[in-house]
Amino acid sequence: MKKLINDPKDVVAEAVAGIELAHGDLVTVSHDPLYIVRKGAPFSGKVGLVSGGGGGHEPLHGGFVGFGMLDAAVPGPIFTSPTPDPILAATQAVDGGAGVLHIVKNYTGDVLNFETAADLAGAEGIEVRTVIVDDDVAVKDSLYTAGRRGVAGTVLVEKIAGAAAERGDDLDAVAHVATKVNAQTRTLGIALTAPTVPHAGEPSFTLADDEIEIGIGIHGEPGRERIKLEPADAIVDRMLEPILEDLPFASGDEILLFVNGMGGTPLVELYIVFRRAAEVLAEKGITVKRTLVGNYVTSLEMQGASITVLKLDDELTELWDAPVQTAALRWGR
Amino acid sequence: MKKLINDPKDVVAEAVAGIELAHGDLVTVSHDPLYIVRKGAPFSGKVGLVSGGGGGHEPLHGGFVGFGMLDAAVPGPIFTSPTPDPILAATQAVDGGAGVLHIVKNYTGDVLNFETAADLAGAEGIEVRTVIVDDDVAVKDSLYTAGRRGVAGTVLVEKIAGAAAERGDDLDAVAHVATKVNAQTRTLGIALTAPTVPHAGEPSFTLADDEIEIGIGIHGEPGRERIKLEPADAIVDRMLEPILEDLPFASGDEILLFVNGMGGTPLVELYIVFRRAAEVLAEKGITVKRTLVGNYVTSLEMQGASITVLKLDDELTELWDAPVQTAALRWGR
Amino acid sequence: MSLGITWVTDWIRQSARVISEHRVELITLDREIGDGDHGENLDRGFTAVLGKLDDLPPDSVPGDALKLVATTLISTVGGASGPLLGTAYLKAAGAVGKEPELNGAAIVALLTAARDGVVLRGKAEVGDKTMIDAWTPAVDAAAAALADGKNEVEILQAAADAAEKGAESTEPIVARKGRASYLGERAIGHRDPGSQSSALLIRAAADTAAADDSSAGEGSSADDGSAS
Amino acid sequence: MSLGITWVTDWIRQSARVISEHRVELITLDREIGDGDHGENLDRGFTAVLGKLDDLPPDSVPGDALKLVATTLISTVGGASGPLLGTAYLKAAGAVGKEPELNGAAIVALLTAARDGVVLRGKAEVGDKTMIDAWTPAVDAAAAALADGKNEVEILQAAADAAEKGAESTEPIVARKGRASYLGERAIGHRDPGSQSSALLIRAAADTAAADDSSAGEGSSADDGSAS
Ligand SMILES: Nc1ncnc2c1ncn2[C@@H]1O[C@H](COP(=O)(O)OP(=O)(O)O)[C@@H](O)[C@H]1O
Ligand SMILES: Nc1ncnc2c1ncn2[C@@H]1O[C@H](COP(=O)(O)OP(=O)(O)O)[C@@H](O)[C@H]1O
Ligand SMILES: [Mg+2]
Ligand SMILES: [Mg+2]
Ligand SMILES: [Mg+2]
Ligand SMILES: [Mg+2]
Repeated sequence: MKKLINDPKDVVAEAVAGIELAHGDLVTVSHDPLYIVRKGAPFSGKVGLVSGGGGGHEPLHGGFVGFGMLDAAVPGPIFTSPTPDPILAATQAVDGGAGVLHIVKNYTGDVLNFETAADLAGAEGIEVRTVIVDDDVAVKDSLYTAGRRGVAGTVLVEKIAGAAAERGDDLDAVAHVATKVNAQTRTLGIALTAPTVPHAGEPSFTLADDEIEIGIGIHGEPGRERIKLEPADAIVDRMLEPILEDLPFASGDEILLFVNGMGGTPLVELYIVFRRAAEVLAEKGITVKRTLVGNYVTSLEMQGASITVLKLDDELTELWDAPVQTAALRWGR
Repeated sequence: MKKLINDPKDVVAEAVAGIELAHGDLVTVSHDPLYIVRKGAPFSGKVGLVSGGGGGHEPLHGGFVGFGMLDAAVPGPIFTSPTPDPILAATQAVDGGAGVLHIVKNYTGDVLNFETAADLAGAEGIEVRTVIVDDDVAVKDSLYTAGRRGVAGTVLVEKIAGAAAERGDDLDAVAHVATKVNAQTRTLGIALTAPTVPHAGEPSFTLADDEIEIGIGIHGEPGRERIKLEPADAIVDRMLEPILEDLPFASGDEILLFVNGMGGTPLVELYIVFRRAAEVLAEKGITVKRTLVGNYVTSLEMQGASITVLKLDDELTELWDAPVQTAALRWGR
Repeated sequence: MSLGITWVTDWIRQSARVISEHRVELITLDREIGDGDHGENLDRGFTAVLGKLDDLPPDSVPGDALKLVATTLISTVGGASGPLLGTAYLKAAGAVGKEPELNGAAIVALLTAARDGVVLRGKAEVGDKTMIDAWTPAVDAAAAALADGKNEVEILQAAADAAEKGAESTEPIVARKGRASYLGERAIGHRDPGSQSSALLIRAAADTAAADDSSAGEGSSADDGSAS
Repeated sequence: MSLGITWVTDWIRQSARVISEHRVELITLDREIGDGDHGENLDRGFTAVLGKLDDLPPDSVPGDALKLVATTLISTVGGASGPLLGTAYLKAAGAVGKEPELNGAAIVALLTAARDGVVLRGKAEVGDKTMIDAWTPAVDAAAAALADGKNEVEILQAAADAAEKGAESTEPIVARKGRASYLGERAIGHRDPGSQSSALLIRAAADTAAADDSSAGEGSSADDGSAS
């Protein structure tokens, strides 16, 4: 294992210290319990947005704390959900009297820990609503599984719900828009290599030189299927099919197309993927109205990418376009 | 070799097509000759800024075309300088009558090809000035080498010179500020793994599992020294020493600290590096006034990082803070 | 015999020891069909528990120690196993209340409450390839042993044997809860890490009870003469 | 004998062939002490040259063909080698002017101008571990052969032999120009890719001149009876 780290146990805490030093204009950090909070929080009368989850997905979630997006991010150890204590503390820190929305990726650990924190916050009189993000179409049937995972679509939920909170929507309305974004978002990911979790010291899985994983998550879990490497265009075609079938997206739809890097794939490849995805969508009469390309929801140094399609309407487009000022996503100010 | 590409020969052209589709609000693309130009260019009376170089360093340079930064970017094949033709065409496309500044990284190929293009543009009556970026302290003595390489500092030159052009500085003034940024910027890079150039199909060099390269460039050239892997803090200390000695930076200085990822290193590691670098600088009485952390000047999927220190003054700080609106760097609008 | 605070704290210390010894094995199991952190998670949790155990007041009863484990695991483990095992210990603590000594029936109640706690949070059934596949057979075997008139040590040994068999039984099946469920058929042939760690914890209970019992038999540490 | 347009176009085609055959070798040399694109760069350039060669008007002279190579390399190769070799061919074209047939002196002038073109752009000296380490010995050997009264084929063969030795001579030294200069001592033991490709190009000149010459001797393709 080769990494620019000190002790594997300190990876997340030291990285958060780095975030604090690099982005002190945007965020403040609580070191114990560990969470990142928007500078100036709580904002009186504004719904507070808290998200979090295991580390190793940076810039998710810490890079999205700031104006128009999250009020706090709670990082757990690498790939491990945080415990209720820091989630509770972050919830308290961002409560401006209008309640707090928890945005939780659908993993058993995240759901249970946020649930406990929400219960504890509720017991202290803070109104908490929870939106579970589960945009990953690779996981088929929630009757027989832990349900679809929350993956790259989480960024879109955080951005759009953040804009709704920023314009003054109440807790119900913010939760409603977050739920809607999640309902209209579908993602599929693939991996060319596995990540190496620092404390594990070895890659999470092994792939031959000509193999890729289809339907991968963001925690080094193997995907549902392993296939031979194909040209990028063929892989993109394979990825788009289950996404477009699932909602289903139809000719005339306007969408946001998001090509997300898993951390170790160069931007040049992400743009090649984007190009093909946009081509296929155009052929189907689907209009790419907004775009996002880059490493936003990663899995350490894993090579791979995911494609996310969000069906837009006027409200979602307006909220997407609204100003945002965070370390990893910024426009309009 | 495992990459999300189609034919290795089409990598750059297809990626640029992806950039065109993803960022059509910011840029237009000429496919033959291949260059990326800011939407609405040329801007009458504004100095035009053109940069370029081999592909594989994305988001450099295409991701920096837009308001307040570059007017055009000319990508060559992976790690290969573009030829004079597209440089000339891009220069013509951005000339608004106030002349054009070429920002060129100091490699023999880039220098020669830009030189020819500048000559040809001059012959057509376009006033061209060239600023060579050579911020890499790993290359010792230009009497015995091709001279210091232009690496991550290029982003700082492009941002600050772009702001100067945007506020209406004339060609001399823009060239002067670009030269000044370069003169006050020092970078050192390290690599944990090698990149694989698509047409070569094999990693550019091989490193044992416990070895790293110190003083690496951004083209898969081996560095000057190979050492055993050390904890991140020790590596950062090693990197900062030649940087701080070289200018030399001194107690009381105000600086911009830029930790750049080489493409394959996760953000969590970059923040660990940033944390240590900021600590060391603080100990030396150097004030980190502005910061940048992320993958801005990459070497395909190479794992590694560089540290760049730019000595600021009021003018440079103001120009750094000025609004910028590009695919990869954006604030203030 | 019956089992008191000494046994519970011995059990907890032994749990920390076996989890640390099996840390890499649990990470490896979790790497194969999960995300590779299970051994790290539990090791972090039980290390934290060890750190707090010395602060336990001398007049503590078993329920106090179990509650300490519960709150410490909940606030240090994270992931799925933190809330699940945390709740198990919390409910176990509730089941034994302020009782200073646990007889066979109390031991069965403890195990049952622990299992029910996991089910309450995680909604898994036997056969879903989770830690429940270790806990439920353990509870059943313990209840059967109690009905058969076995003593506390024998009850815990029956539970540990059943938990180990239960962990083994997760190998040939697909998962319906937890991360392994994302894998479909590809999870077949791999043991569920949570069932393995739960089997280790229950075995630690049996082993320390047996040691307690034999040292009690030797009269070396027990001041309670009621050993069977 | 003298060498005309047939030789030049044969030389160019043969150059494209050997560069393509040695593409991987040149990439490998460049991977070791550079950035791994030299074979790809020249192959892209000479493939483009081949595509344009058929459009060369039938009444073209050697200088026309050399100029075509120059402009095509400059506009398709990029990197360091594009402008350097492009300038070499451009200056070579200038040196032979409108001459339809090149005698020994013209061949030496061609090689000298090519080398001077590389120096003009790249400022390298012999011993800097660049393509100049092939070109300068080649020019010197060609001039010596001319002075010795050798014919065109012999002159080019002397140049090719010297270029190959020159390429070899880059192995034990450090570089002072080009990317290999960043490596310091670590470049020692590796051959400079540009010196290798230049040696291949000069060898192609000699080989095609010899073939031209022998077929001229057989009277099969040359309509010019002045073969030596
Ligand atoms: N719904 C559930 N009910 C019972 N046990 C579960 C459930 N989901 C997961 N588990 C158990 O948790 C274990 C994984 O724990 P751990 O790796 O620490 O957390 P995570 O899955 O969040 O990484 C699994 O092996 C399984 O035994
Ligand atoms: N200043 C120079 N003068 C002469 N030749 C040079 C000079 N710099 C580089 N070269 C030659 O160019 C070769 C590299 O060409 P190439 O790999 O195509 O370009 P790049 O170095 O831009 O990747 C080197 O092997 C060397 O022979
Ligand atoms: Mg986990
Ligand atoms: Mg090159
Ligand atoms: Mg796990
Ligand atoms: Mg090269």
